[in-house]
Amino acid sequence: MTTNAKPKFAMYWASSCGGCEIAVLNIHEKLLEVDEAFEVVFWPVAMDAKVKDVEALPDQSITLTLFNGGMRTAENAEMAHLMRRKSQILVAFGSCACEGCIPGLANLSSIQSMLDYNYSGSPTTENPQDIRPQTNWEAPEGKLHLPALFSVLQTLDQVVPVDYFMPGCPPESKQIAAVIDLVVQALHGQGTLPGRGATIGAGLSTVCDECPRTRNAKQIHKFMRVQNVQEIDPALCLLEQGIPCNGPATRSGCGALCPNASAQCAGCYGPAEGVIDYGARLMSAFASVIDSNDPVEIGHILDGIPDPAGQFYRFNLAKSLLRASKQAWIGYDGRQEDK
Amino acid sequence: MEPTKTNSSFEPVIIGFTCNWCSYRAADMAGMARMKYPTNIRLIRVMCSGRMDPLFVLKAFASGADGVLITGCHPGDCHYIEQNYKALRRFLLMQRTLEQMGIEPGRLKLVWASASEGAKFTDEVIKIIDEVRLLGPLNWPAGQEMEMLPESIFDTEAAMEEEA
Amino acid sequence: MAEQDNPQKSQERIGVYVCHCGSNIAGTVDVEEVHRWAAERLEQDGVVVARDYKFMCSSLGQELIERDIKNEGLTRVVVAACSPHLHEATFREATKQGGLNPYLCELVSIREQVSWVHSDKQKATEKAKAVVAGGVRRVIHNVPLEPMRVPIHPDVLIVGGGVTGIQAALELANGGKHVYLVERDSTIGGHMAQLDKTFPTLDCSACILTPRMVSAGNHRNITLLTWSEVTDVSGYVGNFTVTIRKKARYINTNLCTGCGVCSEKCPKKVIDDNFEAGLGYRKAVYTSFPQAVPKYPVIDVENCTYFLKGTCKACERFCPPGAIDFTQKDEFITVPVGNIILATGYQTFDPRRIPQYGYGRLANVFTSMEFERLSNSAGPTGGKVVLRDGKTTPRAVGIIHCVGSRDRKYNNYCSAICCMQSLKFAHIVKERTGADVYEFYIDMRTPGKSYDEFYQRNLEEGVLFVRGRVAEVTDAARLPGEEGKLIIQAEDTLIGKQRRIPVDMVILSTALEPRSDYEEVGKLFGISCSTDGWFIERHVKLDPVATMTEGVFIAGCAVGPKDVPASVSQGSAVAARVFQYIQQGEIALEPYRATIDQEKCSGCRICNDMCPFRAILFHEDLMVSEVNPALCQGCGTCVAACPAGAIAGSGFSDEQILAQIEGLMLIDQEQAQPVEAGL
Amino acid sequence: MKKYLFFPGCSLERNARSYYDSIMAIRDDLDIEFEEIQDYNCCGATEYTSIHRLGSFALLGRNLALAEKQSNGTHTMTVPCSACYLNLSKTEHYLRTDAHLAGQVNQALEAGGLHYNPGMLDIRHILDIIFNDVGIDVIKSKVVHPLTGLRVASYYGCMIIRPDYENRFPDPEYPDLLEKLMSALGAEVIDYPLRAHCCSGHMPSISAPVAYELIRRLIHTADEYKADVLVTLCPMCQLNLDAYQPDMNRHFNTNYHVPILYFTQLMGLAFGKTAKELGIGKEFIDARPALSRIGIEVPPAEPAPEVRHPRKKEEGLPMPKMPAKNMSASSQGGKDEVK
Amino acid sequence: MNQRITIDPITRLEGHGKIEIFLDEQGEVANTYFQIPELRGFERFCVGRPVEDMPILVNRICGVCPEAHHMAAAKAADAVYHVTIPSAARKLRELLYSAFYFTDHTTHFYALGGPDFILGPDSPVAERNILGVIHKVGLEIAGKVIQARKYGHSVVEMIGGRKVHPCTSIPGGMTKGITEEQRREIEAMGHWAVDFAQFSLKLFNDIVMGNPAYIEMVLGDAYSHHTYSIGTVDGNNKVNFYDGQVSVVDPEGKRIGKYAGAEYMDWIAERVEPWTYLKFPYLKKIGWKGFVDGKDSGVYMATPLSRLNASDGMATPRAQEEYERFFTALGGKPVHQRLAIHWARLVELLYAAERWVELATDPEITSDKFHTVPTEKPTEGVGIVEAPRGTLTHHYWTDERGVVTKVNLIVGTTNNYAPISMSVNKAARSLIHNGTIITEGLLNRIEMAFRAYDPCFGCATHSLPGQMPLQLNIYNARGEVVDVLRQYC
Repeated sequence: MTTNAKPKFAMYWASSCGGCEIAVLNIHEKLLEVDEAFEVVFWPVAMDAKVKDVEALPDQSITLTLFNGGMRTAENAEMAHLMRRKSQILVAFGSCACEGCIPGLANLSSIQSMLDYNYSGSPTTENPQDIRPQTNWEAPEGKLHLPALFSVLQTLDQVVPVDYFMPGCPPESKQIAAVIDLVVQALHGQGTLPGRGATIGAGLSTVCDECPRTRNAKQIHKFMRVQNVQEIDPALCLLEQGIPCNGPATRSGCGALCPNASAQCAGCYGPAEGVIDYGARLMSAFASVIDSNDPVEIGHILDGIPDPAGQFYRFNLAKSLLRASKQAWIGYDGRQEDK
Repeated sequence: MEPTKTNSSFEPVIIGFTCNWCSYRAADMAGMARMKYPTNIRLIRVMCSGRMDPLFVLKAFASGADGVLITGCHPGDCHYIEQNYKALRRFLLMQRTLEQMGIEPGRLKLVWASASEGAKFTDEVIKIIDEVRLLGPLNWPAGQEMEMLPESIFDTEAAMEEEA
Repeated sequence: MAEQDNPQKSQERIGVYVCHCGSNIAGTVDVEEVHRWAAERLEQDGVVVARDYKFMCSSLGQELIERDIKNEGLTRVVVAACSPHLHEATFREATKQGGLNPYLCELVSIREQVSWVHSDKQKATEKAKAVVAGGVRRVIHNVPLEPMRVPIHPDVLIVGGGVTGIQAALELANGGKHVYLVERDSTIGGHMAQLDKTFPTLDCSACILTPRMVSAGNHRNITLLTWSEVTDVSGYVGNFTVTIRKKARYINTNLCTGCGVCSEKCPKKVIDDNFEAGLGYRKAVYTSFPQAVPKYPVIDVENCTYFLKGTCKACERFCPPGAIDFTQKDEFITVPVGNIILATGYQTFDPRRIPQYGYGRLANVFTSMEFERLSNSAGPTGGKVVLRDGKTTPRAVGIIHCVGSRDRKYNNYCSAICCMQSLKFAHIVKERTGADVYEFYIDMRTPGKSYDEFYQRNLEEGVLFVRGRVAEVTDAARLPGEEGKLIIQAEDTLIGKQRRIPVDMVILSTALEPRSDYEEVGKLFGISCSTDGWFIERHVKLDPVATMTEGVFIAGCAVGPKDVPASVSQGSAVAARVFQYIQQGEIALEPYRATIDQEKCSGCRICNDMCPFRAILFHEDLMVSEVNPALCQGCGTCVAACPAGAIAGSGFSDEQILAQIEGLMLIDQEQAQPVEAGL
Repeated sequence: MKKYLFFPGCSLERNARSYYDSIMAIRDDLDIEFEEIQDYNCCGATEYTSIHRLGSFALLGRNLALAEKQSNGTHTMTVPCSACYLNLSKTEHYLRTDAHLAGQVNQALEAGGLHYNPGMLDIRHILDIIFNDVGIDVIKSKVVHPLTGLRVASYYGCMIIRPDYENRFPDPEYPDLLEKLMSALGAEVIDYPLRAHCCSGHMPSISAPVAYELIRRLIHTADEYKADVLVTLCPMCQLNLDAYQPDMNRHFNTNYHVPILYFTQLMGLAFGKTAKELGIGKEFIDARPALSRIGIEVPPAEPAPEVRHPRKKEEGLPMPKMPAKNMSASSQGGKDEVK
Repeated sequence: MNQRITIDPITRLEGHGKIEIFLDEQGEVANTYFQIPELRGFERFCVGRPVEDMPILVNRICGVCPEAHHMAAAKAADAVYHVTIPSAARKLRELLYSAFYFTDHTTHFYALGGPDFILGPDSPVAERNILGVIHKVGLEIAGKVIQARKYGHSVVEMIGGRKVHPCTSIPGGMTKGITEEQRREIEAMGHWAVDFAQFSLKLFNDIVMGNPAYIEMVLGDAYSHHTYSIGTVDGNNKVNFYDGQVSVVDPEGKRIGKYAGAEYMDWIAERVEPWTYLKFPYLKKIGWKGFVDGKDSGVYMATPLSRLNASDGMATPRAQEEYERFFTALGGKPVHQRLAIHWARLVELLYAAERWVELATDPEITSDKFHTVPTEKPTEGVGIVEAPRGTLTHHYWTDERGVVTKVNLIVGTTNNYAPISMSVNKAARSLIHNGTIITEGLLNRIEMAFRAYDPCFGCATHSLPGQMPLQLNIYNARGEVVDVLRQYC
């Protein structure tokens, strides 16, 4: 492998789906520029990679590391510590690393119930002796090891300090390209990077800012399940059509992709600049515009959102103030008193 | 997670939010009338129950509170005409969400108290303290550090070994 | 968020002052312990000075703060004492004197909310610590604020032309301020104009009122808008815009001389439920009473034959100046005013709601207002006190107090005037008929200058007082002598007997009640009402004519039952209160405001309907919302509603409140540790 | 067809049989059906409660328990007898508000293998049912023989309206439900001032003179008001005013003749039922003369008593108008006006 | 004393698949274990979510084939509501899906599978990657490859709303349709795609079939397993990706049956092993006999190859020709040589492209009847599609509000977990013998065996298709490392 003076680049995935990698590959030609500007020292998906070499590198020697994926296992966390040590700029890349993403919804229930269901509950599982994977297991031929799972999925910055956050599931390719430009320019002293802890590759405002749909002063008479909407008006604000769209609270930057496709904004870009708890914002906003003062009627309207926690924390649970349900923290469902 | 307050004499901590015009004055009224209630509640003054942001409730729980009491002017008596209805709407949604998070509905209450209802305020405070005492400690663990989390869902020495 | 996670040393220099308030606080809270703890535990948070003092609100206490700010270079101040509603201003002033922005001072209550409501000293002290910690954490995030100053339009709107409204109007007008006096009825004067005599002096109500009415009518600084109603109010203190509906009078007031020929000629006779309290008649075109101001009559469309059948027009035919104008339409005018005074008065309790008292069933049961007209020399009987048959003079009269007052079924409150009014009736009856008079009362309430003397006088005049609630008024004779009489059955609690007292006439001293439309009025002017329906004062004792809404004032019976003297003095009081604003030329408002960060606003329009004061406007062109700081009342509802976190609320920011929550919980965290270690 | 549990009580089986018959006679017109409580026991009448509180509650508790057990489809129990009504509803109220008492009572009931869950039953007087559930309009529509010209004084007694808790009865001091009902039947309602006064209860058997005075007041006033008939809704009132009227007359040597009927009997007449099936004719004070005025088929009766003090109408001061609420009241003739 | 060989595809810390090889005293392979060290638990935490959210939630199982999960979820949700979606919606979904297939297969062949053939298995490791391919075949082709991916993704975005994790499928159909302009654009790209697919097949022919060494390798026994094959087929038993019945053929190629989505539970069961987080699906009717070949073992494969084995042909003309050529060249159905999967994949590539054009030219495709409001009470439903890496099954149960109460997923790649483990085992046994010095050959074998399946343990291993760097640690009897051999590491 060549070693030259070019700044070093790394990209790593912890517990993730690989979508972030695809998004990076989708910058297409731009990839060659990356190859141009950086020496790619570590990127499992695109090139041969070895942790030993990363470990061998002096600390702080990697200029830019894009780190995606959540912290599900002890190994994820160890890897996070390693990359932190070796990198000057560590970017929490993508929703999983920034805020836990969909897998973060696992924090609604206990890890125990997850294992119970997966290895005995599920209908196609044939497991008469109720075998469970073991972190340490004596095979006839020798000892086998599996990494342990955390009881609560965590975000990258809950495990190591992070320099920048790049939200999105996955981050939009054009945003990735823009960020790479930014860094490259900064490296050539043609620009300056934002302050530490900043969110990059996204807007300050929310999706509505980029959404072309017309809207009026909000008043919600009922929330609709999207499949029950007779005909989705292609030009009118989805929320005003009763479709619970997370756009109002979700950071801009994607170009309002989903609302443009008449689909609710799922919320993958996380909260707007400076917002502490994404769900709180959305909860408050939705409730505030309900057009009733009668508790019973309000209740009926709220029935239109059968899964508030899922709606308001779809991508953000692990990064929210509560981070996980009580069951998840305790590791058991409905058996707190056992402990 | 071993709750830190499981000792038999569990004393809950309640964070109470009061609006500047009615319920905070009700609390003052209770004081002036020398009514008595337990020390478990600690009050925060906001201008209006309409200022109540779910964020504050989540923060209170996440910071270790066992219960949260939201108070405001009676419907129709809001100093800001109708903002306490917004508090009502948010409260109803919040309760549903919190329940999914494993936080019992009894830990979050919304109560109307006019500036003159010191007695009612006192009663409600006593009520929620008793109810939460029965529910036991919530003692949210979110604040605590990584290592305090049960890292392995299996036998712990295995986890230790693995670290070694 | 970050600095909350790992609180590194705060940059601020904070002073903490714990007040003993004599023994009020120190009696239950170990103040020394609190300030010692604060100094030590909150050092990280920037506490450099922590003191306790006997009375922080004393000048010496305040100087303490000023000195420390100067000598210790404090940047923030936390005072732990009584309720902010009492001394927030005091300590902000002290902070200001010290050279800091007053809003960098935070007053937390450890009296009303700690020492006074708790008894366990040790626990109370712990809580006081928590409260102080909350204040300290919060004050770090306080920012310097400047009170908002808005100019005051000198003109004033007064709603209600009763004695209170008139008084206020004259005070202001004489002081050179312009007043719009709006009255729903065709004439000003209100209830007082209906009265015969006024207690205790017994001088003629009309005689003392009408001169005032006239001068109000002619005053160049008073625009009289009778037969008119306020339909819309927009704007805010200093700059209200009021829309008033002038109902069609069908009289051309420029031509009308008030000669009254129209009424004479009008063939249609109607019962006058309003001025004559249903005891007399008026015409379809009428002026309520001779001294009405303005003098112009009105045509009552419900009853006017022309409006009903399309023919008649007698009035038109006979009107000398030809002032009748059937084509008139309602007219809407808008006026700019700086302040608004509500003197909308009261209405009387309808005793039909208490059927056992027989009003409406038994001819000779009268209401107090009926009796006022009956006894009024300008009334239907020319002041003769007679039964409903119009001629018989009663030989025995029973007066029942508290009809609809002090009764949990109807109104819990005391209507304040009934006792004196009843005494007045008793006196009049005796004077004019020499009949026996029985007063059925619960308690005699005669506070007020020479009121009780009047009571004594009645006693001497031989009025008979029965202390007890009346069970029923019936015409069912049982005993000899009851035939053809009204029998008042009551328990005489002084002799502990049931008594049946036959009388010829019963007068029900009916309660004063809020106007039935109090809710709409409250909404229209943005003020709130008590559960009874009376408008709520800013402070019952110390600010009785102001409301929570800047620029909107209340006076007279709209605030609660009052007699004439009280109403008049409130009229003057409210005028003085308004003067103060007008003279200042501008008014300083609490700087608690919401502001929208245009950068962050996505134009989702969630907040647009949040504001009852219409302070949030939406710019279609820029697709962003904006708050009009002058309209904003600082409730913070929109702040909490904004999904983008684009709206900030000064004075009660998220940062402040979140930090305060952490502060409040601080003490438990340190307690929690050992427990945990113990496990 | 609305269904109710029905608690007749002892009176309706014996002396107030005509009350029972008339109710049964009109139930179809009112489109209601009754399910009689099986094996019910004494309600304790008016005294027992004051003699043995707990005992009486247990006694009544049994009735409630039976009713609850029998309640299929409905939890509303209607009671025609004022005494039974008061005792039952009072007991239900106490059991509901006093857990300790409920405990004691149920303990007692266990002996009989019974149990009552406070709050299960809704106890309502038959008048309440007819007036509020059936409604004036339906009643009007059923009238085939309007009682035009019949001057009716309505009498409530005390137990149905007092004590006044949980606003169970409107205007307990001076009710007007019966008046409204009677004017709906076309009768000429008079404003009977003693409508809520005492009928002397059990005084006839304790101190006759006292009883006679109380009875005299009621009868005298009814007579003064030229009432052809006085209707009531309470077996005891009916008994006292009817059975003791002759004795009272003897006692004061007067000759009042005011027939006392149950309001349901007049309803029956208006609905076109025969006097017989309504049990009319059983009363001591003959109702024939009165009823003849409205052409109820009867043998020739003695001439109606001549008018006492006729009165020339004079122009006086106008009377205040009565609001709609008291419609009937306003249409009620005063003592002095005789048609 | 046993010898133990640890093959860490990417060292332990990187948390990916891991292989353990144990040798006995004779230095023969005692056993091999291929471990998947992670679990994210979608099946658990999707419970409580409204069913219309599933299509966007399950996307996140795998960012490589989110379209597959999106489709399966949408179909399951339709089934939950017992709603038949408008045919326009059905076509839109299939069009999106075909374009996705095209991209996915392209990526694999050129970036991951291709290098072995184009550069030859013995070429230097460092070169054997996409860049190597570019150098060998020239930038012009690289450009085409990038173009192919672009086109595929832009169709996905036009119909699915997003390039990655589409969002437009909802119970009862789609949230939107496409305009005529978009249709024309899509059609144009479709024609290009067909050409590119044919070009790719030609390339494969020239390079592979022209080279006896390769043929030997492909046909050799080292890479073959006689297992069952499954794949979805349409009414005429032609391969279909979006809809149809799952056809099951035994190792002799005899079709033992076909099952509709709802019947999958009669056919498939999953086995739990204590040494891995991933479960092993197998044919329930046959039963689990361990990691073994043959008619009596429930182990089956679900790959492009198995789909060809399980079907009677392709539904489009050109693909059908290739289909026939494929089996003639490889000696008739069924084919068990795993390396043939690469070729099969190209046949599917062509089919995907042709289907793309068919649908893009369907007059109904621009219809605005793309959604039917469900009227039935939601209960339970199964959705099955063919993911590039195997049959994908989603099964949801809901309450009457349509809130999910239970979820069962059988994810594409997991179908092949057992066969892959077996391939690993076989490769090891064939190359490790007493005293044999372990050469890079072993790494190649294992790696190529792997890559053939194009394993995407999306949810668990995050391995991109075939991307499987290896490291071998060889321990002597005393457990000391005597040699370390690496590839990609």
